[in-house]
Amino acid sequence: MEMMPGEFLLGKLDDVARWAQSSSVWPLTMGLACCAIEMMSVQAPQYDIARLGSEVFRASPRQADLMIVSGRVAQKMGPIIKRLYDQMADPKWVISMGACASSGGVFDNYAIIQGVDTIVPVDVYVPGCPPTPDGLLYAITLIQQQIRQGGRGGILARA
Amino acid sequence: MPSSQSPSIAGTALDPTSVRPPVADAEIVRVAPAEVRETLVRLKAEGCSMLLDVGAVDYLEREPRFDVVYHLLALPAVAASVAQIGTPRRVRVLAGVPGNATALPSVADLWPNADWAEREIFDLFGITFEGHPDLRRIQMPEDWQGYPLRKDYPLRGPAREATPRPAFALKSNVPAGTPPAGRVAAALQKQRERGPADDVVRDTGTGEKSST
Amino acid sequence: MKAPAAIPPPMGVDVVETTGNTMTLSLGPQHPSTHGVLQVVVEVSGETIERAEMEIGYLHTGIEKSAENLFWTQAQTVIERMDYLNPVGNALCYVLAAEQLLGVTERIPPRAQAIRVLMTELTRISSHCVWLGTHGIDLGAISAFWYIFDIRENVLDLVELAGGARMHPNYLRIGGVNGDVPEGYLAKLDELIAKFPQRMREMRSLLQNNPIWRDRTIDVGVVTPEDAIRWSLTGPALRASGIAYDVRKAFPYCGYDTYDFDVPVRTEGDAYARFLVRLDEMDQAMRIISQVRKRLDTPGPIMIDDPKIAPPAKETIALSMEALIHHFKLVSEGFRVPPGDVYQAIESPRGELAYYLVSNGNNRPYRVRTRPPSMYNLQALKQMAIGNLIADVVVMIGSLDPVFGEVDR
Amino acid sequence: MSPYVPVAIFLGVAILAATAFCGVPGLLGRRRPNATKSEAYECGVEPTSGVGGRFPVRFYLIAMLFVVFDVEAASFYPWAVQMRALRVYGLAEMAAFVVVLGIGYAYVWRKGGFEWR
Repeated sequence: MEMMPGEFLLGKLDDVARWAQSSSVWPLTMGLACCAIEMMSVQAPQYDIARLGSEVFRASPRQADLMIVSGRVAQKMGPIIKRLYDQMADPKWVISMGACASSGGVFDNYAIIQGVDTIVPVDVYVPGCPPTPDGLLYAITLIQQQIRQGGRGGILARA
Repeated sequence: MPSSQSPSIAGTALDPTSVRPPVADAEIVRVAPAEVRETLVRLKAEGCSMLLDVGAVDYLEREPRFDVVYHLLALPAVAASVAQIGTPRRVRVLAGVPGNATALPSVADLWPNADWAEREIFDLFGITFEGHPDLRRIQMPEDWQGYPLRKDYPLRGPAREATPRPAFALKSNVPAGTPPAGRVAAALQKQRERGPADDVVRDTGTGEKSST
Repeated sequence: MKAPAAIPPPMGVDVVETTGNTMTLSLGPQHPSTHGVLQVVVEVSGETIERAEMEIGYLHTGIEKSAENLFWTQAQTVIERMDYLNPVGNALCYVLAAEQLLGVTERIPPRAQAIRVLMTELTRISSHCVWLGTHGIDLGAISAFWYIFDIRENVLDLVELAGGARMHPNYLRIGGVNGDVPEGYLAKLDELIAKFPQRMREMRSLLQNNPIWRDRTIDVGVVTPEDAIRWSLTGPALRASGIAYDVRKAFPYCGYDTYDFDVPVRTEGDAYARFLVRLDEMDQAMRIISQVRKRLDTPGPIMIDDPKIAPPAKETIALSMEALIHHFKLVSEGFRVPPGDVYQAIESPRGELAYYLVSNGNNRPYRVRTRPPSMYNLQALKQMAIGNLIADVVVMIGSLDPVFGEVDR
Repeated sequence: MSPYVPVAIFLGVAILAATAFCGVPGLLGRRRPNATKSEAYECGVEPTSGVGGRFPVRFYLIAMLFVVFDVEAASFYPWAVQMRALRVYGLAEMAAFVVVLGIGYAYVWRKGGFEWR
């Protein structure tokens, strides 16, 4: 989108849609373990996820665009997360927050699924155990960058 | 071994509970599985009103193999101040359960909080409790095979124990002298092409397409 | 036209419920009000709960199995992640148990014990902050969440400054503490001590006399002293029912008998009493912190001087041969703990957290059994929920403050 | 030009905007149905009991009472906006309206319609 002389903004409809979608990515309220407490701190006024337009944590997957897997995924929780991901409306994104969600972290044992990407397609991995709130904020800006620069999303991307 | 590569040096004590450290943490009562229930009833009558915790330990080489440990605390069942409580009596009842007859009477009727504790012992150790209102797995999924906290249960689960750990994790098992491969080789190659002089400062401008 | 049947009685307002059909609802693992991954399957007739069945295990991490395969110092990393609202408390309980097995409890330098008490009380305040924030959100008091997390950020800054990380600082060691508090730390601690009472008054004024808060929490989830003992409730849930059992007073550890603080007790046993007990506990924690602050002025060693346990200082390794050998042995295979078993309890924000530690003389713990206070507090919900509304169950879960890393271990 | 044309225009624009906001995303949005997505969402687990079955009558009772008193509250707005112009006549009219509804309120309160048990 560029500014024309008469203060008109011209741009492709897809870009406008992507700009709108990227500036209000609504996460799903799903806190698993320690990373969920850091996710709460990101929601609190000091780190304030509202600046990125993601402060509305929707409880139902029907109204959420972003699933933040915040914590270790136990064997019993695996199918639940798969079902929640399937029940989210398209287009949807996944942030794998913390070492446990990304790769099993310090728990290399029978009880933890070694990386949530064996269950749901992950868009951004956030390192850290737990990641500092800044790490999560940067991850959300990466998601926004993905949307604006032609990843999933937009209007005409039928596939 | 998840993080430390060196194997564990063998322990010395076959039955650690027989060696008493110089610690006065509780009165120890060791009973045979047959008289566990009446000991607990007697202790409860004597005033040990709260069942703090029910735990289990698997001593693989020792006979009887399992130890089910009941921790009791004598608290007044009425409103009481700190002074009245003072240092309450704490009792630890150890019941040795043989490996082949893993069954104990349940105490869920004496103390309702034993319900989940006993279910967890059944789930992770395979020790059944007769008379338990609803004995089924509590931590693991319903259809899980095996009892994870037993010493002969592999740490990473039977399925994954068969598959060796990925090579890059165990530095020690890559024999010395093997030429680098995959990404490492590519990175080294790129380094050579770039040459030492122009150390590229990663351009972090927003316009650049981020590596997602 | 057939005469209509007897004309039904006028639709009076006091309608008698005829059919007893119930609906099964699942306050499932992903639910805003379950404070984590708990599933409560409720059988509801109308809004009243006939039967509540809880399903846990959605966060089972096998921490106790992992701890059995790590060295004594490494196991603290996984154990700290059990109760992630009180990481330093978990580490402290494990460390004290291991020191008792080693028999070095008396040789821990006093400054290390003071730093341990300071970090535990700071974590207690931050844990109660998260409880109050989420408990408030469950009842619609969202502003409480914004204000209380500001206090929590100040407390976490102090934990991070001393320990290195906000939540899991891995700051304690068997034998003492990892490193001394940096200089300038005591000044920041004084700032918090000075600012805290005013912030707590603000928090109390926000909720304590709020009529909606009182209506929603008074006489909800009442626990009588006998029930508290039967269900083995400990911590604020027990002290709100009148029994003033506090592990710091009953079985003192880390020098808690030398600090003077009192144990808040109430007798009503409902959600409002638990709320007040926890608020008073935050004030008492700050009172302990101000006493610890005075003791931190006197410098002193922060690690036991036994080379078998404490790693030697970095600079001595290059100079003396023994230091190099001790360093190498500690790093490559850790130290051995004499065989035996011990039950060490501490007062965590949720109740009596205890470790039944068994060692068979190896360089790895043989068994680490945790007494999870959240699991036993949560179990009481089965009895409390019967006959109440679903909205009250949300209040009860919040007032029992379960943490599912600890419930599921 | 009858005075009601602006009202008609206003209504037309409102309806147009509403259908646009609901319809266009429906048309342009992406459709990727799958079996799980069409199932009922029950906090992440398989839905247990069908949603059928009969609701206790208390729900309808409370709904009816809410509608009555909510509409009453809503009808204050037009009066409140023109309070100056309507002067005493409007006040009396509104007072009568409130008194009538007050009697109904007292009746329901005494009969225990507001108690949930």
